[in-house]
Amino acid sequence: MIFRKPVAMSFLKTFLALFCLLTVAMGPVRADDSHEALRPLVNELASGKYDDTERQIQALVASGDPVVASTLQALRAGDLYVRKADGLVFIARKAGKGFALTDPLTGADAGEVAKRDIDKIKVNNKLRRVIDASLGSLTLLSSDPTVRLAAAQAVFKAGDPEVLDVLETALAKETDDDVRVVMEQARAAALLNSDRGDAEKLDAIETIASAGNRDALSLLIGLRSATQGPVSEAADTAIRRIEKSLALWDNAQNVWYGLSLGSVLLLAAIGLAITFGVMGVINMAHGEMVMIGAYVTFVVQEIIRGSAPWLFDYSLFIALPLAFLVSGAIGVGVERFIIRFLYGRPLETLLATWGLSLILQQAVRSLFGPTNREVGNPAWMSGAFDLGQLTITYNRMWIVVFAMLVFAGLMLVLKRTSFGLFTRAVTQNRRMAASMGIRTPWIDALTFGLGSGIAGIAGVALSQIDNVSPNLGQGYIIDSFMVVVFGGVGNLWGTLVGAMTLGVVNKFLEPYAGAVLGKILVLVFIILFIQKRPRGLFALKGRAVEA
Amino acid sequence: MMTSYLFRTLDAKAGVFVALLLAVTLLVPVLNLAVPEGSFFHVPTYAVTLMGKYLTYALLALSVDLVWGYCGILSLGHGAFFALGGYAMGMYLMRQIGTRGVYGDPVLPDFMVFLNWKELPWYWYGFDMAWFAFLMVLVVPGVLAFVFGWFAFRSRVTGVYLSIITQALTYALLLAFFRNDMGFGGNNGLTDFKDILGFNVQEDTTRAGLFVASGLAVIVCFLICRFVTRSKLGKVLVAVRDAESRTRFLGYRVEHYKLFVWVLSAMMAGIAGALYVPQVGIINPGEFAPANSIEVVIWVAVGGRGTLVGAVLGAVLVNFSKTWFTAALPDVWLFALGALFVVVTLFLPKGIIGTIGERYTALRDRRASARREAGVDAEPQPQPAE
Amino acid sequence: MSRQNTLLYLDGVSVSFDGFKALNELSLVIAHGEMRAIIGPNGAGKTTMMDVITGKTRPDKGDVYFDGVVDLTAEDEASIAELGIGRKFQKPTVFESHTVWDNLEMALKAPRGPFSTLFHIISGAEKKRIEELLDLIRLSSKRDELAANLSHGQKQWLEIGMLLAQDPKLLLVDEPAAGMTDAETMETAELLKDIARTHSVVVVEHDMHFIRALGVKVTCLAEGSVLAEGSLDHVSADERVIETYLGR
Amino acid sequence: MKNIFAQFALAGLMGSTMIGGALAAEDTIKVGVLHSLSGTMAISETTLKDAMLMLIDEQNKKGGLLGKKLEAVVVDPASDWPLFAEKARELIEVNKVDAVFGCWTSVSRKSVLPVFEELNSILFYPVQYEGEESQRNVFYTGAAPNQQAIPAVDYLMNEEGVERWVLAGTDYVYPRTTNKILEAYLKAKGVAEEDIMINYTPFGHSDWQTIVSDIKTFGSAGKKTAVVSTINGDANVPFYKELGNAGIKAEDIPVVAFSVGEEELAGLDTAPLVGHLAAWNYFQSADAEINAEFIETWRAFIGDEERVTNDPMEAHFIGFNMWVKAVEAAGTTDPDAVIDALVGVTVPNLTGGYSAMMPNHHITKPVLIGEIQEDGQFETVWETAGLVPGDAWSDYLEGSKDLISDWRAPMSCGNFNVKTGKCGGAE
Repeated sequence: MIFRKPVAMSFLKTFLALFCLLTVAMGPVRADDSHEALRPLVNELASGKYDDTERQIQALVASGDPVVASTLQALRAGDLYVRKADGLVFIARKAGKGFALTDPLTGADAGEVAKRDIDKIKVNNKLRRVIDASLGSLTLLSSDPTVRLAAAQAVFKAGDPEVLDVLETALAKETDDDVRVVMEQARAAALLNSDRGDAEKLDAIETIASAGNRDALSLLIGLRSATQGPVSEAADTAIRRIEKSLALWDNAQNVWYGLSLGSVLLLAAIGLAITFGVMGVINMAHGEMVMIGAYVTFVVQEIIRGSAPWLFDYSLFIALPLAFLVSGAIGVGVERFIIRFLYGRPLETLLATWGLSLILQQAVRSLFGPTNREVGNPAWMSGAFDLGQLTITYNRMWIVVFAMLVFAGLMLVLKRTSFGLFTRAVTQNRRMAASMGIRTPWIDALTFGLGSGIAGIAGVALSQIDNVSPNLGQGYIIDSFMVVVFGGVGNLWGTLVGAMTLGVVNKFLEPYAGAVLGKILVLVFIILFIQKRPRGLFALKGRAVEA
Repeated sequence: MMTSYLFRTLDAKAGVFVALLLAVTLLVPVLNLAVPEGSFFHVPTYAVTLMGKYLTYALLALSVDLVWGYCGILSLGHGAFFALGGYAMGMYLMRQIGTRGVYGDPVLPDFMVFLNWKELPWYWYGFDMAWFAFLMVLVVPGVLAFVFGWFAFRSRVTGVYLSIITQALTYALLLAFFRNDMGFGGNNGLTDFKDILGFNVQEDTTRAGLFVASGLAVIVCFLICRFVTRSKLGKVLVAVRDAESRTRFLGYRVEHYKLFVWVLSAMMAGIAGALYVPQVGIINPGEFAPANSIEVVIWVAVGGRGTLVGAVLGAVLVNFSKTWFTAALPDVWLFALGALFVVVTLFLPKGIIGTIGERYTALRDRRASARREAGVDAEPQPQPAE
Repeated sequence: MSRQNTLLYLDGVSVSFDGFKALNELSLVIAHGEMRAIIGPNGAGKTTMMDVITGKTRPDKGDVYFDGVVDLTAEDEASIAELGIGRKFQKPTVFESHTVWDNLEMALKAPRGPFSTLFHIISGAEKKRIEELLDLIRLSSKRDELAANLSHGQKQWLEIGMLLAQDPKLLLVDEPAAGMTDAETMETAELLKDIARTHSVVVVEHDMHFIRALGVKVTCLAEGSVLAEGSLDHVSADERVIETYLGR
Repeated sequence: MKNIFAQFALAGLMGSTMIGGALAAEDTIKVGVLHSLSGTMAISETTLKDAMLMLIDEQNKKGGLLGKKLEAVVVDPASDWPLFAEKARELIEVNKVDAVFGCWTSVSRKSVLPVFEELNSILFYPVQYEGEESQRNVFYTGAAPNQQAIPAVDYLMNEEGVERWVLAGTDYVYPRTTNKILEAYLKAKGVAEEDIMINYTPFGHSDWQTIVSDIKTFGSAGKKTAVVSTINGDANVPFYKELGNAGIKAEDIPVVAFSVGEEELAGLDTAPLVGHLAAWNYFQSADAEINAEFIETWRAFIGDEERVTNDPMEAHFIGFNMWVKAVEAAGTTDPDAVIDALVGVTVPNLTGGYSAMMPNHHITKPVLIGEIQEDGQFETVWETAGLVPGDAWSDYLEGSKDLISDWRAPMSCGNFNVKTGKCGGAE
C-alpha cells in the first residue's frame, strides 16, 4: 500500500510548507476574505473526473492554507456538495428535509436547500487514501494522542519520504509510547523511500521487521523489488524472518479458528444433545428452534432501534432470555401436542418434527418475509484486536466464551438441580421414576423445552455471524446431528469434545484441501470414526449398552 | 419348486396390486397416444411424465421400505444411490448428445468445453455404450453400498448411528458433486439430453416408453421384494429387525443378511434414479441432498412401513399432493405438506396401509379370541425398537 | 483336569465392566452329556458367564474351550451357535412379530447363509420335526399365533423349543422356571430331564424346588467365582453358601 | 383400498389438467411466473414474483394487452431444479401461458431450456449469468459477463490502480465461467499469474475466517489488491460480516461484488462495508424520474416504505415491457410471431436510458459501479460512457470466441461459428 505516484509526492511536498506555516503562526485561523483566493479552487472540485479531483486537491493544498483541512475532511466524508444554481461548493449536512449549507472557507452559514438543488461531489477509495495520507501528515502534531496514532498509521501506509522532517519533529515531541512506536515505524517506512544513506535504511529495515506483522511484510516485499544491493538483501532476510514467525502464528490462528468454528457447532448442537441425545427424539425441527431464536434477536433489535436506540449495545442481553422463553415455550408446546404421543417410536418423531420444521419455516417466511433480516453487531461485538500476530474478532471471541458458558450452565442444571436429577431419572427409567412420584409428563415437556430454549439462545449467537433468514436452521441441522452422534448420543461432554474436534480438524484441513474438500474429508472422517467406535466418542460401556 | 416360489411371491392381495399397477402402466400410454387431444379420456403428456416420475419415486420408496421396513436399517442416505444411478444414466445421455451440443464438440459435454477441459476424464469412458451405462446403473450404487455396508455392518453400527452416517455419506457426495473439478457439471449437473437408445427423449412415444419402463420396473422390483421378504431370509430379516442379538445366538450371520438386502436395495434405488433422469430431463447434485433422503423415508412412513404396497402408495400420494399444493396454493403449500406429515404420524402411526391392515387383523383376532380358551391373557408388548 | 475330553472348559476367566468385576478367576468344567445346575445370588456373574460362553462378552483374561479344542474367545455369537451351543435367555426373547411356527422354523438346524435361506423351501422332514417340537412344548394349538400373544410361560417353552430345534451339543438355560406356576415349573423340570438324556445342559435357576427336581450336580457362584460345587445337599450344607446365598 | 387411492391420484391428476384446460378457455392472456417461493432460493426469487405481479397489475390498469386482461399464473418450483422443468411444462401445457418470466439460478434455467424448446414458448430470464448460451425461446434480460465483470475490473484497474486480484466465488458455473473470463482478460492486460488468486467455497458457506485471513495475506505483497467476488447471495452476509470485523477497509482491499444488491445489503449492517463496490446495470439510487416512479409504485404495491428495489427487478421491468411491446407489434401472442417481433424492440430502462433487444436475445445496458453507503444503498461512482450490448459468447474463452448468435432470418442460429461458417458450435 505504498504509492510512489509523482502526483502524491509533489502535493505532499506542499504539506511541508503548510506544516511550517502552522508551526510559525499557530494562532487562531482568521476567518476573513484572505481565503477568498481559494474560492475558485474549491469550486473547481465540482468539475471533472477523479484524476482531476486529485489534481484539484493538490492545487488546494498547494495554497498552504490550513482551512483546506476541514474542506478535505468534508470531501472525504462525502459532505461536500455543489449548488446547481451557481456552481458554488458548500459543506452540506442533512437538516430536516433539505440540507444546511456552510461555506467551506469561512465556515459561515449559507442557508438551507432541498436535495435536488445540490449535487454531491463524489470520492472513491483512491481519493480517500490520498486525503487520509495528507490529513495524516497534517495531524501528526494534534494534541489528541488517538488522532496522532491514526495520523502515524496513515503516514506509515503512505510511506512518503516527504513527511520525514515532520515525522522527526513529531517524534521529538512525542510523549505517548504507543504512538511513538508507530511513528518510528512510519519514519522507517518513509525513510526507506527517501534518498537517505544505506546505513540508515538498514536500521529502518530492522525497525520495521521488529513489527513482524503483515503490513511490515508487505512494505518490505515492495522494497525488495524496488531496490537492489545491501538494502534489498537486508530486506530479503527480514522478510524471511517475518514469514517464518508468521508461519508459526498461522498454526495458532488455525487452532483459534477451529475453536471458534467448534463453539459455533457446539451452540448449534447442544440443544439437540438434549432433545435427541437425552430424550431420543430425532428432532428435525431443532434447526428451526435456532432460527426462531435468531428472529427474536431481530425483533428485539427492531424495537430498540425504533424506541430506545441507546439500548442497542444491550440488545443481545435482552434477546437472550426472550429467545430462551420463546423457543422453550414452542418446545414445550410441541412436546405436549406432538412428541409425547410418540415416545418409544423415535422414527415417528423424525417424521413429525420434519413436518413441523416445514411448518415453522413457512410460518416465519410468511411473518417476516423470505429475505434476510438485519441483525446488527453491538459495538462490543464488532471489530477485532491483535494478540501477537493473530487477529481475533470480538464476535468470534464472545461466541466462544458464550458457548462455554451455555455448556457449563447446562451441565450445572442437569447435574446439580433436582430438575436435572428428575430428567435423568425419567430418561433412564420412565416407569420407575413415575412410581417414585416424579410427574414424568411435565419433566418430559420441560426437558424438551430446555433443549429448544438452548437452541433459541444459540440462535441469538448465530444471528451475529450468519444470515437471519428462514433457511438459517437448515444450514445447521445436519452438522448438529453429526456433532451429537460423533460425540456419543446422550453424553454432553461428548458433544463438547466432538464439536471442538470437528471444528479444529476442519480448520486445519481447509488451507490445504480448500473449504469444500475440507468439509467432505471431515464427513468421511466421521464415517470412518463411527466404524471404529460404533457408539461415538464417549460411549457407554458394559451391560447397559445391550439393554 | 418354481410354483412354490411363485405361490410364495404372489398371494391374492399382491396379485390385485400387481394387476392394478400393470393396468395403469399399459392404460396411461394408450390414453396418451391413442386417444385424441380433445377427448375427456386423453391423458396429456405432462401427466404422463409426471406419473412416470411418481413411479420412479415409488421404486425408490420400495427400496427404502425393504431395508427399513423389513430389516430395521433406517437409511437417511438412500438418495445417494438414487442419484448415482441417475448420474450413470445422465452420463450416457450426455454422450448421446454428440455434436449437437452448443459447441458441437463430438466428445466433450458443453460444461467441459467452456471450463476448458482438454479431454474426457477416464471415468467417463464407456458411457457412450448403452449396455455399459446401464450396467453401471446397478454396479456403481451396488459397489458403494457393498463397501459402506461391509464396514458399517461388520463393526455393528446400528440405530441412529447408522442413520446419521448414511446421511453423512450422501451429504459428502452432495458436496463432492457440487465441485466442478469433479467433472460432473457441478451444480448445473447434466441436462439438455437429446435422445436415449436412438429415440428422441422429447417425443411423446419415448415418454410413454419410459413410463411403461418405470411401471414395469416397479412391478418387477415389487415382486422381487415380495420374493425376498416372504422367504425364510425375509423372516430372518424381520427377526434381525426385532431382536438382532437373539438372531445371532440362533447362528445367523446378521451382517451378511444386512449386507445382502442393503446392496439389493441400493441397486433398486439406482434403477429408480436411472429411470427418473430421462423423464425429468436433468440430474444435479441436489438429488444427494439429505433432505430428499429424509423425504423418501417419510413417503414410506406415510404409506405404511414394512408393507411394500404402502411404500408405493405413500410415494405416489405425497408427491401427488406436493404437485397439487405447489400449483394450487404456492404461497402456503408447505403448511399443508408439513401438516400432512404431522397428522399422519399422530393419527395413522402405522401409515395408511399399516393401519388398514391392523384394523383387519384386530377384527380377525376378536373373532379368534372368542373361540380361544379362557385363562390365557396376551400381555401388551412394547413396539419393536428401531 | 485336562480339557481334552471335556465339552465346556472355563479356566481363570475374568470380566470387568468399568471396574466392577463381574467374573473373577471363574473356572468351570462341563463333561459330555452332563447336566449342571448353577445357583447363586444376583450379580454372582451367572448371566455374564453365559455371555462369555456364547461370545457376547469377551473375557479380559482366561480360557474358554468347547469340545476341548475350540477356543470360544476367538469366535463370534453366530459361529458359536453354529458350533452347537444354544442359549435360552433369562427374559424370554422370542421373535414377537413371527408366529410360533416361524420361530421354530428359523431355529431349525439348517444352512444359515443368506442365499440358502433365500431359496429355502421347507421340506417334509422339517415340517415333521417342527410338529414334534410343537407337541413337546405343548404349543401345537398355537402354531399360528404371533409369539407376541403368548403368555410368559408359553414364551419360556417356545424358547426352549427353539433351543431344541437348533439341536445343539450344549444348552445354556437361564432361569427357565421364572414366572411359572408350580405346575409349569415341574413340567419344565421334566422337560429338561428328557432333553438332558440326549444333550449336555447348563441350567441357571434360583428356584430350589426346581433344582431339587432336576437332581443334578450343582455349582454355586458368588462374586464371579465358584463358591461350592457338588450335590445340592452338599452345596446347601456349605457354610459360605448359606452365608452368601441361601441365608439362615 | 389401495386401488382407490391410486385411482384418486390418477383422477386428481387428470382433474388438475382438466381445470387447467378450462381456465385457458377464459378470455385472458396468461403470464407464467416461475420463481421459487420456498427453499433456499426463495430469499431472492420471491421479490421477483411480487415484481411481476406488480408489473402485470400496472399493465392491466393501463387496459391490459390486445384488449384482454393479463392474468398471472404463479407456481412454486421450490428451489428444486427438476421441479422447475415440471412446473414450466405445467404452465405451458396445462395453464396455456403465453410467456413465462422466471428462474434465477443457472441450473434452473438449464433445467427448463429443453421444455421451452420442445413446447416452443417464451422465457424471460432476469438475472446476470455466465453467458455461453443463446436459445431461440429464451430472452436474457440480465447481464452477460461483459456487461458486469469486465467493466468492473477495468474500473479497479484504471481508477484504483489495482495490480493484484483475488477472484473469490461460490463453486458453481456462474463464478467458474466469470472467473475463467476474468483470468483470461487480466492476463491479456499483462497481470502475472502469481498476482491472481482464485478461491471457491460451497453454497451457503458461513465460516469465512480462513478465507478472509488468506485474502489479508495475499493482499500484503506490496501491491494494491482487490477482491472480485462472485459469491452467491446467501453466503455474502457472513462473508461481509467477517470482512468488516477483520478490519479490511475498502481503502485497503476493495471488494467488488456481482451478486450483492440492495436486497442482500438489507440483510446486514453496512457501516463497516462503506466503500466496497458492486457492479450492476441498475441501482435503486439511480437518479431518474422513471426510477423514482417505479420505486414509488413498488413500495405502494408491497405496502412497505422501506422495501428496496434491485437489478433483477429492473431486468423484469425491461423484459416485461419488451414483451408487451412485441405482442402489440405482432398483434398476437403467438410465440413465433412474438419471438421475431421482440428482436429490435427498445424500451426505457430505469436508469434514464433505453435498452434494446438484440438479435442474440440479450439486451443493451449501461454498466454502473456503485459504492456501498451506510444506508444500504449504492452510490454510483462510475458508469460506462454508452450502452454495452450483451455478448452471449465470450471472446475470452477458447470454446466460444468464434461463436456468434443471431436469431433473425436467414441465419437464425444461436451458435454460429464464424470460422467454419456453420451453425452448430466449434467443430
